[in-house]
Amino acid sequence: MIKINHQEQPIIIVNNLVFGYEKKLILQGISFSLNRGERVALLGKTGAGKSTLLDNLIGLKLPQQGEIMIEDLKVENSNLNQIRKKIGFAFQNPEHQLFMPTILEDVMFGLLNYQISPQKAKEKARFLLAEFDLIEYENRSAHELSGGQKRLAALAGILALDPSILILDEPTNGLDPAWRKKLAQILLNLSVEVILIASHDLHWIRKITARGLILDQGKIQVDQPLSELFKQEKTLEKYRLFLDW
Amino acid sequence: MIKINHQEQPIIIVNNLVFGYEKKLILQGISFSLNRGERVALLGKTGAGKSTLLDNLIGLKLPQQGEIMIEDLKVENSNLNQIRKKIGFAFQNPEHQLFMPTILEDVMFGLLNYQISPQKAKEKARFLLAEFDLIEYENRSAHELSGGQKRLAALAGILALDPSILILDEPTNGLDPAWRKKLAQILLNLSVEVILIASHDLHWIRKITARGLILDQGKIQVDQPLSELFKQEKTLEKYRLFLDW
Amino acid sequence: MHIPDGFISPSVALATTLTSASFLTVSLSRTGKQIGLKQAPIMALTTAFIFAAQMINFPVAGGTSGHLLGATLAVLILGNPWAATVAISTVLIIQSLLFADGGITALGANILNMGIVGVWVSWMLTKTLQRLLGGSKKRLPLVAGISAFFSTVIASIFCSLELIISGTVSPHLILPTMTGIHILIGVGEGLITGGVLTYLITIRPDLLPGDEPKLQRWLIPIISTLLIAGILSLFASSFPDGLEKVAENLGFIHLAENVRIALNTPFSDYQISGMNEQVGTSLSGLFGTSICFGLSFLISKFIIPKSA
Amino acid sequence: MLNFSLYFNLRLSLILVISTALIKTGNWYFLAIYLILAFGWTFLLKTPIFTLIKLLGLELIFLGLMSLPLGVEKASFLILRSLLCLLIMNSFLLTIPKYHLAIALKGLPLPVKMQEIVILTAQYLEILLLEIKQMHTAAKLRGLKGNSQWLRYISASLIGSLYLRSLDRSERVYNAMLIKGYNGNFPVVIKISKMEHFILIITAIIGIILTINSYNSLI
Ligand SMILES: Nc1ncnc2c1ncn2[C@@H]1O[C@H](COP(=O)(O)OP(=O)(O)OP(=O)(O)O)[C@@H](O)[C@H]1O
Ligand SMILES: Nc1ncnc2c1ncn2[C@@H]1O[C@H](COP(=O)(O)OP(=O)(O)OP(=O)(O)O)[C@@H](O)[C@H]1O
Ligand SMILES: [Mg+2]
Ligand SMILES: [Mg+2]
Repeated sequence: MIKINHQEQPIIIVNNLVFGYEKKLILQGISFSLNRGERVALLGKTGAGKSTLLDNLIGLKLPQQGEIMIEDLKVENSNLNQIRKKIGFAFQNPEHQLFMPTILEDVMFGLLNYQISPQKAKEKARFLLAEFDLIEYENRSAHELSGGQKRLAALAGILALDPSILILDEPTNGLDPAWRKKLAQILLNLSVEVILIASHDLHWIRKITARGLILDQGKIQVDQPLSELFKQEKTLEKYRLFLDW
Repeated sequence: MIKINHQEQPIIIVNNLVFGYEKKLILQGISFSLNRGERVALLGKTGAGKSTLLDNLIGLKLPQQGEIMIEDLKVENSNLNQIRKKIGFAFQNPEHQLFMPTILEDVMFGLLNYQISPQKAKEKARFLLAEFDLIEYENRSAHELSGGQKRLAALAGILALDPSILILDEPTNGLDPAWRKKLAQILLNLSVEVILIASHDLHWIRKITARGLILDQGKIQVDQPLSELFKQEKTLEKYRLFLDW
Repeated sequence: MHIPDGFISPSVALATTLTSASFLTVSLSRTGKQIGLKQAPIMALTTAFIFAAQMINFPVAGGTSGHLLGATLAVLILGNPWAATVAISTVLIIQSLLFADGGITALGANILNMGIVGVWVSWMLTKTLQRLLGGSKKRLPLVAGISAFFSTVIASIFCSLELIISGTVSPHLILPTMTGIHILIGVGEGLITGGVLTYLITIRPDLLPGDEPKLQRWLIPIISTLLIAGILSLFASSFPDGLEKVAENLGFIHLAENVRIALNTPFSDYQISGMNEQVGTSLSGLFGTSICFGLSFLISKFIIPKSA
Repeated sequence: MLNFSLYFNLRLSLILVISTALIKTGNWYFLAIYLILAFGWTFLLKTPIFTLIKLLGLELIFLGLMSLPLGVEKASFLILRSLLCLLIMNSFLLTIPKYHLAIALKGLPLPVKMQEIVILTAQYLEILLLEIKQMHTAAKLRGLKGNSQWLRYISASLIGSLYLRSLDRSERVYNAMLIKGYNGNFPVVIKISKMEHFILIITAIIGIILTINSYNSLI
């Protein structure tokens, strides 16, 4: 196991993770660890397995081999409640995230589950909805929002829980440039321990994160500071990450 | 009514279109026309009403005022079947588009509806799936695909019908850079009469389209060649279209 | 088949409510044990699905339409009659409360008919038929189709009985009409259930129960007889005389014609002369259904699923 | 305007329906009392009347036909009583705020486990119905004509596909709930006030007295 020292305190450790769907192996031995304070990008082409990997981190899928540790807790059925309490997780498709009758209730849902009083929960939820420009829609159902607004509502519901670890699956999908900018600011000002973001939006992600993992052929093929990575056009092109597209 | 001459043959004419949901007016008098051979971008911030406008064009929503003509046919209930036969329409969320048990059947669905023999339909569907790198998944159900793959499957289903008008709602959402590039090539090589694309992906859309419409406050505020528009940073910023985000 | 409020007497309401409530309590705890931790979401999903599938109407005769009841579907998807009872009961609770389909006071009766009788008849029939036919999973759609048909019809007979005991309807009318209509609805039910299972077997066989051991040869005739005598005679005996008249009265001419062609030939008027009227009726009914059942059994023996 | 909680509305409707449904057949006098109560309730909730009328089902007509041989008076009593129950229940239904079907059910007097299943089902149901609508729209855009053709496509395999889709969708909803700390108890903040409790108890008592009396009274 990886030793812990004070400079590099791993929050997430993934050790030789193997996962496949019935028909096909997708993750074939993934190992990496994320330390306190890190902001990390997860890159890789369409269908590489990014979403699958993220699902494994939070125990929505359980690995066939290998193990995942989140702050000294192994990701397995008995620990899931504790682990999920720490993690804010945004699905790739925000529609999958919104399930309550109105978006206000949706943002409140998590807060109420964590025993926050209804009044405080409501206050906090409305504060977040206001931050995401959604306060005028608070009593709407999610499907009465535009694509971008759904994304924002889903993000509000996650940030409301003050997670210490943030895992986002393509958070800028469907957002306009102004919102991409604002989201960047919000994320950069958050005080969380680790942020892991899967994204195809290379120009955006390089402004948010400092370290990049490239997932390909079921393995982490590259693990580098983004500033270096973005200088190596060859490497990027090898993994079909064209900067000008 | 707008006169038709041979240089500028309008395929889509929107005349003073007004549309609102129960609670709120969204489109407040939209007028524009798209001519044969044009490739047009529909821009505007999150929640501006782009998707709503596109839905109106194809009669999924019917305007409260004003009218829309598609190649001399007015968009109204009695004409919808005829109009829809001409138009390929991609939803913002590809999951809404895929409904058959497997993606092969999904791509074939439209072909079979238009009286193409099952064998030919299958051939064509498989050809398109191959083009979109999905042939190995042809017998999968849509929810067993990755986010990007769903988008590609949805696009395949639309292009299979050889539409003469193409309307796409944020088609690059969820695609990796390599696919964004390939999709651009595919779209540029298509022989369709009009393409209208709503998108927040400014750098991509400027490579595909030549004319830009900016929707804001329920009106088309700007209608300009994109090459000019992208030089006017002031205008862009006014509508929150930041080029570097 | 959903009985509305005000159509059953207080005593019937009370009796059925008590029966259903206690049965449901047992089912809940059984389900909890057998399905385990995640039971609520899985149950809720299947239930919601059955509900959604019910929204799709299929035309029956004379302008009426039927929809899926889903008892057999629930039994097979959940693989467990207790869970299926919970699922169908949930559907009925929601229907009565949120769609005003089926009464509040009749909830007990409706649960009894569809959630208990419908489900358990389905369960027993699928289990037995499946074994009779050799136990292969490939036979499931056919077995399911047949069970779905009978469970629908039998449930409708219970429904009629409750209305009769309540003194709400005239027995001469209700039994033949209800049963007649539900024979048609049952056919739709059977076709859809069978079809859905055919699909699931090809796409996601893992979601369905596995093969059953085949029965010993000598058991086949015994069980078949028991089946016919036990469950199907109930269905058979519910044909009193005068189906024709009823059909005319109520304007279900098509229905009458259909039924007449199918069942009326050997014993006209369902009477065997010289015998006590009731026994005669049910005997002839029994005979008719035995033939039907035998036929369907034979057919199912010879129709080999394409994929087999 | 009177502003009752959802649970109160549900429970009061239940009390009214049950006591109406159980009054003695043929006791027109008591039926009249409930007629007034039912209309009062409808009025208080401001139910849209026309929608209400449309909702009176085919099943009722069917049963009406069958009870007619029992005599016009008895049959019309049965039908009227049933209509009153429908009126009360629909008054509640039509005034549930949009998208709150599931939440409304939290007010049901059911065992916790059953309640959880019922609520989740109602919640999934809304999502599923939306999915069906979306499937239909998508099909229309690719050449499906009219509703009759849709019926053809609602073939068994499409229902099967709907099942897989719902399985997937509900798994995602469930995941989304888990991620927000769901632990088997749906958090909802609607509460019944003391005043409402009081009214409920009073109505229940009146209901019981009226219903029992309908069997004793000579009117
Ligand atoms: N439920 C499933 N069953 C079987 N295969 C699946 C399933 N979900 C995803 N896959 C397959 O697993 C692979 C990885 O999918 P995943 O969603 O993790 O990719 P991704 O990297 O997130 O892609 P994208 O960038 O398009 O979102 C894909 O090839 C996909 O087809
Ligand atoms: N079904 C609905 N009922 C009520 N309001 C709606 C509905 N759908 C969308 N809206 C509202 O209409 C406005 C326009 O929505 P629309 O989806 O057209 O925006 P858009 O320009 O496509 O945004 P995006 O870029 O986020 O996709 C939004 O403010 C949204 O909240
Ligand atoms: Mg993904
Ligand atoms: Mg949109």
